[in-house]
Amino acid sequence: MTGLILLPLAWASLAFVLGPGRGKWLAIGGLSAQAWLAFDLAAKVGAGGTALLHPVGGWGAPLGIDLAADGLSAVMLLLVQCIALPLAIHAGAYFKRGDAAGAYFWPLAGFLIAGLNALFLSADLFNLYVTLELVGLAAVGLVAAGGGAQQVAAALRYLFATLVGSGLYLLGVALIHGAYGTVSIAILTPLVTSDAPRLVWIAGGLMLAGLMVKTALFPFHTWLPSAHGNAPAPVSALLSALVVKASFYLILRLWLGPLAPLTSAIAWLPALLGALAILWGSWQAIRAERLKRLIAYSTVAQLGYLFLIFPLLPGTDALEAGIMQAFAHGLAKAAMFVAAGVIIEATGRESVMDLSGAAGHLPLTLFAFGLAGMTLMGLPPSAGFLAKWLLIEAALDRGHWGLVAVVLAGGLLAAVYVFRVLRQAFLLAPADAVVKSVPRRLEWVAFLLAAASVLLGLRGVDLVRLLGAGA
Amino acid sequence: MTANEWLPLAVLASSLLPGLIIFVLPEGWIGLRTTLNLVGAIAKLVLVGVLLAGVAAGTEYGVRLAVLPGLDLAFKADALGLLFITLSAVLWLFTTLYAIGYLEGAPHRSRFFGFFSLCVTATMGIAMAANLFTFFVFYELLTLSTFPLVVHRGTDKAMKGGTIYLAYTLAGGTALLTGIVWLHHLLGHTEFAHTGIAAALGPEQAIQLKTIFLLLIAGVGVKAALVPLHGWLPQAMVAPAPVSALLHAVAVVKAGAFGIVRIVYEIYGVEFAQALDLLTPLAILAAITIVWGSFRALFQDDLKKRLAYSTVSQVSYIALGVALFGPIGTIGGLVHLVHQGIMKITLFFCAGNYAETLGIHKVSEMDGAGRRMPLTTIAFTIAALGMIGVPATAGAVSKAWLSAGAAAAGMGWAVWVLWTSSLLNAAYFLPILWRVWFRPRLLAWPDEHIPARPWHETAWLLLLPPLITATFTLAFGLFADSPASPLAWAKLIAEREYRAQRSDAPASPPHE
Amino acid sequence: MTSGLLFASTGALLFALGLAGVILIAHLLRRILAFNVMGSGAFLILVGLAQDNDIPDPVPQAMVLTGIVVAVAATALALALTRRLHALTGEVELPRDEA
Amino acid sequence: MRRLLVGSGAAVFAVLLIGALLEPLPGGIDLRIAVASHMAASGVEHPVTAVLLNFRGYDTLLEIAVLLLAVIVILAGGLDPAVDRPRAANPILQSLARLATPPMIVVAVYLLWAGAFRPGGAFQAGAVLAAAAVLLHLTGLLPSWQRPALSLRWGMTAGFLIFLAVATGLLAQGALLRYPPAQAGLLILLVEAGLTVSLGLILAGLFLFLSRDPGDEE
Repeated sequence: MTGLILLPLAWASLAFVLGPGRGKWLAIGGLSAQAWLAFDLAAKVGAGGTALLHPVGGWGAPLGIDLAADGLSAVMLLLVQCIALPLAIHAGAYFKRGDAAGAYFWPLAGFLIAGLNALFLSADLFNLYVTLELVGLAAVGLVAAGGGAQQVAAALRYLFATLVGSGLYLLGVALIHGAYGTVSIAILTPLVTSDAPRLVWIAGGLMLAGLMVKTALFPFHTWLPSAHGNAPAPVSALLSALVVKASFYLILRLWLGPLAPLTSAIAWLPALLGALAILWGSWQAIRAERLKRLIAYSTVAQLGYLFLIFPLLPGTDALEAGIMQAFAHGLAKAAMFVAAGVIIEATGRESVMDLSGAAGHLPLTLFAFGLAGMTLMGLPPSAGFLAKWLLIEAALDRGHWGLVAVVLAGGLLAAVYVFRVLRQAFLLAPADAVVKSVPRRLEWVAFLLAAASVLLGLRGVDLVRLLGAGA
Repeated sequence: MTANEWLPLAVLASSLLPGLIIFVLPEGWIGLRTTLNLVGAIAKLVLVGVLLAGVAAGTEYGVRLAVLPGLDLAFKADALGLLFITLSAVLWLFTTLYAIGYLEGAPHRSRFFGFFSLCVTATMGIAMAANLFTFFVFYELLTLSTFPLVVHRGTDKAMKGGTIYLAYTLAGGTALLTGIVWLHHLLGHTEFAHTGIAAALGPEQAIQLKTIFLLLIAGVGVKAALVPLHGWLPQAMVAPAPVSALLHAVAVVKAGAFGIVRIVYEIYGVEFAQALDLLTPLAILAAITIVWGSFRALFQDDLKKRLAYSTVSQVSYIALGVALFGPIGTIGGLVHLVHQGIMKITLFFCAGNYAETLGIHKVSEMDGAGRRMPLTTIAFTIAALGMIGVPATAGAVSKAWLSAGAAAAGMGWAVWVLWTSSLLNAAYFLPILWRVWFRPRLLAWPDEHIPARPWHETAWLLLLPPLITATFTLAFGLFADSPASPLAWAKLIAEREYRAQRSDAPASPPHE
Repeated sequence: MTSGLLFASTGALLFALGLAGVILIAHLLRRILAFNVMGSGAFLILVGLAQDNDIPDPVPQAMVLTGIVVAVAATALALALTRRLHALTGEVELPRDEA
Repeated sequence: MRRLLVGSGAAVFAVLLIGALLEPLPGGIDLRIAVASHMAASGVEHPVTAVLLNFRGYDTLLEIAVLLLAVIVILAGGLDPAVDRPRAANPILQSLARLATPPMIVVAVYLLWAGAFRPGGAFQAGAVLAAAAVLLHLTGLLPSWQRPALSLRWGMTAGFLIFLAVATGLLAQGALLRYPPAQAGLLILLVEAGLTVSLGLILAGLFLFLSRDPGDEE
């Protein structure tokens, strides 16, 4: 399991040494090996049925730092490698030699992925803070890379949001350490009880709030549309598909782990914000002028679903619904941003209104967009549909009809903005439209990711089984 | 995997695989695309033939695949499913032939035939679904794969029709999903079974079950174009003629009607549905739709719009038959599933021919078309007479059984509904026949594409499909008592359905 | 009140001050400073709370050192981006986000 | 209005937090004993260094990655196109800077060495090195860095790569960064030496890559 952290660190730094624009094959090779490692880890966790533990330095918590991999970690690691590898192949074709935005893409992406993998494996609250910063700063760098004023402004906005988020989280960790003298999740979990001192409640609130800022939960989402909507397509894909999921994962970890005795009182708050996120994000996506901004707002909305599960935890299907949604959205949103990148590259236009005729010129890309849209709308047989199904069942289990209504309304709203794009693309092209040819590889990556998000819907049972391992 | 397991999958694959390959074919590879289309369609027919023989002999075909713990994608090919499968597979072949002729030289044909094949795959999935979950999966796939076909022309008008279509079907899908998850939540499964499964819940859940029934029927009712959920159908007639054929006869409205059959018979069970007082409201709704659709059809000058309202009316015959408690009504409803498809596809093929050959889109432009295009007009006439229910056509058989069923179920008013509808049918079809055969042509044709030659009134690929389906219309009427007729098959289904009811064998849930 | 608690309380004040600053201040340089004030507050709490008598606990101290380095990296990054924005637009405040 | 809201929110938060801080806390886990008892096996004598490079060395590994990342982000963000103009050379300052540089290097080496048993270590040593570079630059003796040459990229990355290699190599001991007690001191010194150079370059880079006059266009 350490390979998943060491490998990307190694190829990221070597890619930097190699120099601007270089390191593509190093990255693709490294990511292929990581993908294999992630599947291997998933197989081990799934077969053993228990969490794997790796005490770094051989000390063990509380003195040392533990790495731990259970079903949840294994699923998230799979998600990262399964999305990063195709995106790397895509980015290899997307960034041209001498492209300022791509000059340092490989080292930055490498550190980002290393940070993500480290985050999903860490079982130490302070170490998690360092991984959060690694992920956050790498993500900011990717947004800023080689960009104009728009992009730099977006990066700065993102930077402050992520710094405030990790600052709140760090203060929480400091308070927890002050109260219990340890930051090991495993040791803390039995120590924290519902009669914990007020300090611990504040700490929990700070950590969750900080992570919600980083996950761009409504109303902390304001940084996301500009960051995800202005970055180059492969970067937007990485950020929307993976980075926001990292902080969500950590919320889930804390919620199910050490903070479990404290959270029952506030379980409706994230769900309420999630519901607002779905409505507001969808509404903004329906109104958005630029294609990428539409997709970015769709991310705001889709992240909302993740937070609907909290009042249903711990209960049947709730965790499964959240993770299925995270996985499905990751694949679909990566596909969608890649597809948008192809369209913008080919037509040279960014606005939704200028898409007319795209279906004729780029049928594969549009098909990919449609498939990804299926997942976002939660239409069968996509994985997004399974997530919706699980969520509705979990909500019915608790008799929460309000959540059911939100989920269903969200699906219809998603249909409005997805078909807003598809409809425009199916219109006849204006006579003066000029379309550049784009490498087929770019189109295929979008298609593969989108197809994966749909086909996963047929194998949801494997994901659920793996998720149950070692929990 | 045994042959009994992979046969249903092969039926799906016979249109799915050609469809996926067609998507990536370059536009110009016409020969390969046509070959793929036809090989797929014929392979499917062969497979369906094997299934028909097997099911008639009592073999059970089925396969399931776990999607989530406790949730299976399950297929079965039973007598009821095969009725729909056979109809769709046969009509698919003719529609493909017709579409090849119709779209000759048009742009984006790879995309068109790709989605066309997906659409049929979805229909097959709906027909073979062994539980409501699977049904829903393919039901939504059908929505998605028909949208690009409806908007195929890419005009603003097409887009408007497509958007309305989507709004209705997606909203309907949402209602359907709600009902299915709710039912699944209550029962733990949604498998179709001969006597239904809802009865397992007992009377204290009656309110919930009624609400679920409402949701489910609203969901499938959108595609079946039950009033007041029918608004999309007349708008969707902007689609190219083969797509209209697909919407009205092969796939979409049929999927909705078929869903009603499955839900009433195999989820609720016809006796339990009767006990819950669900059948009479359904019958009333169907009756309203029948009359309203026919009534609206009277006032349409646009030929395809008139046909669309006619569909609204005719498809509800199926719903009416289902809602008539008793085997005779069932037989009438089921057989109409086939008969309506055969007749309506003929009418749409012919409407397409008039439009493609002469540029005729409106009823008022049809004067004298019979002499210019006699073969097309003969086919149109047969199908129109069938719709009215003139003896010796398939339509007469349907109406006879439905009336008898209504009488047997003690719903005399339904017989009146059928008579009223027949009168209205006559009122909106006979003027057309009068115009085409007996009014002289005074003006030039609106837009003549294909010049007249003896025995070549239009392209052969456009002419053959309606002629064949018109022949079916006659044959199913004349030889209704033959063992190979749809009527015989409908009797087989009804017999199995009601025999299972009588033996009171409890349906066994699948996960045990 | 022990010295540790004094540190921690000061840290709490600094953190609140810094947080308000990061949210309210438009000038980017000052906002970066506010972020550093906020970080310092967290570090003070981390060390102060652990210091309940005279023997220092090396673990939180090491954590603070790590945290400081991370904060240095983040500050450098923020400064670089601010400079870049200034070079591109001549502004030291963020432009309004598009609607 | 917004100011008032945020300001009062922050004040309320501070009051709440301080109130909670003043409440008595349950005795937590005391790691001082554990640290003390494992000092012998850590390879260094100063507890903070032991935690930084051994007990929680993994944190430090990632922290160095963050620093390296910061430099890369700055490079990726794009350097100002403006030309680097030599600063007005002040001979007195220049000679002072020249004079100061060798002792600063000595101090850095001392700090590195001292880190094993008293406050000090790679970061501090690197910071002194970087300060020397900044001093030279400000007096006009060292131009700002236009773009990182291969040697500079190696230099900035070497420390991290050594650390990473040591961490990976120690997987043979059964766990990441599991120093065998006998070689721990030597390995940590190796890591720290590499880090000192690289951190010096990185920190200097944070300044020197950015330190250019943005030209006359404003």
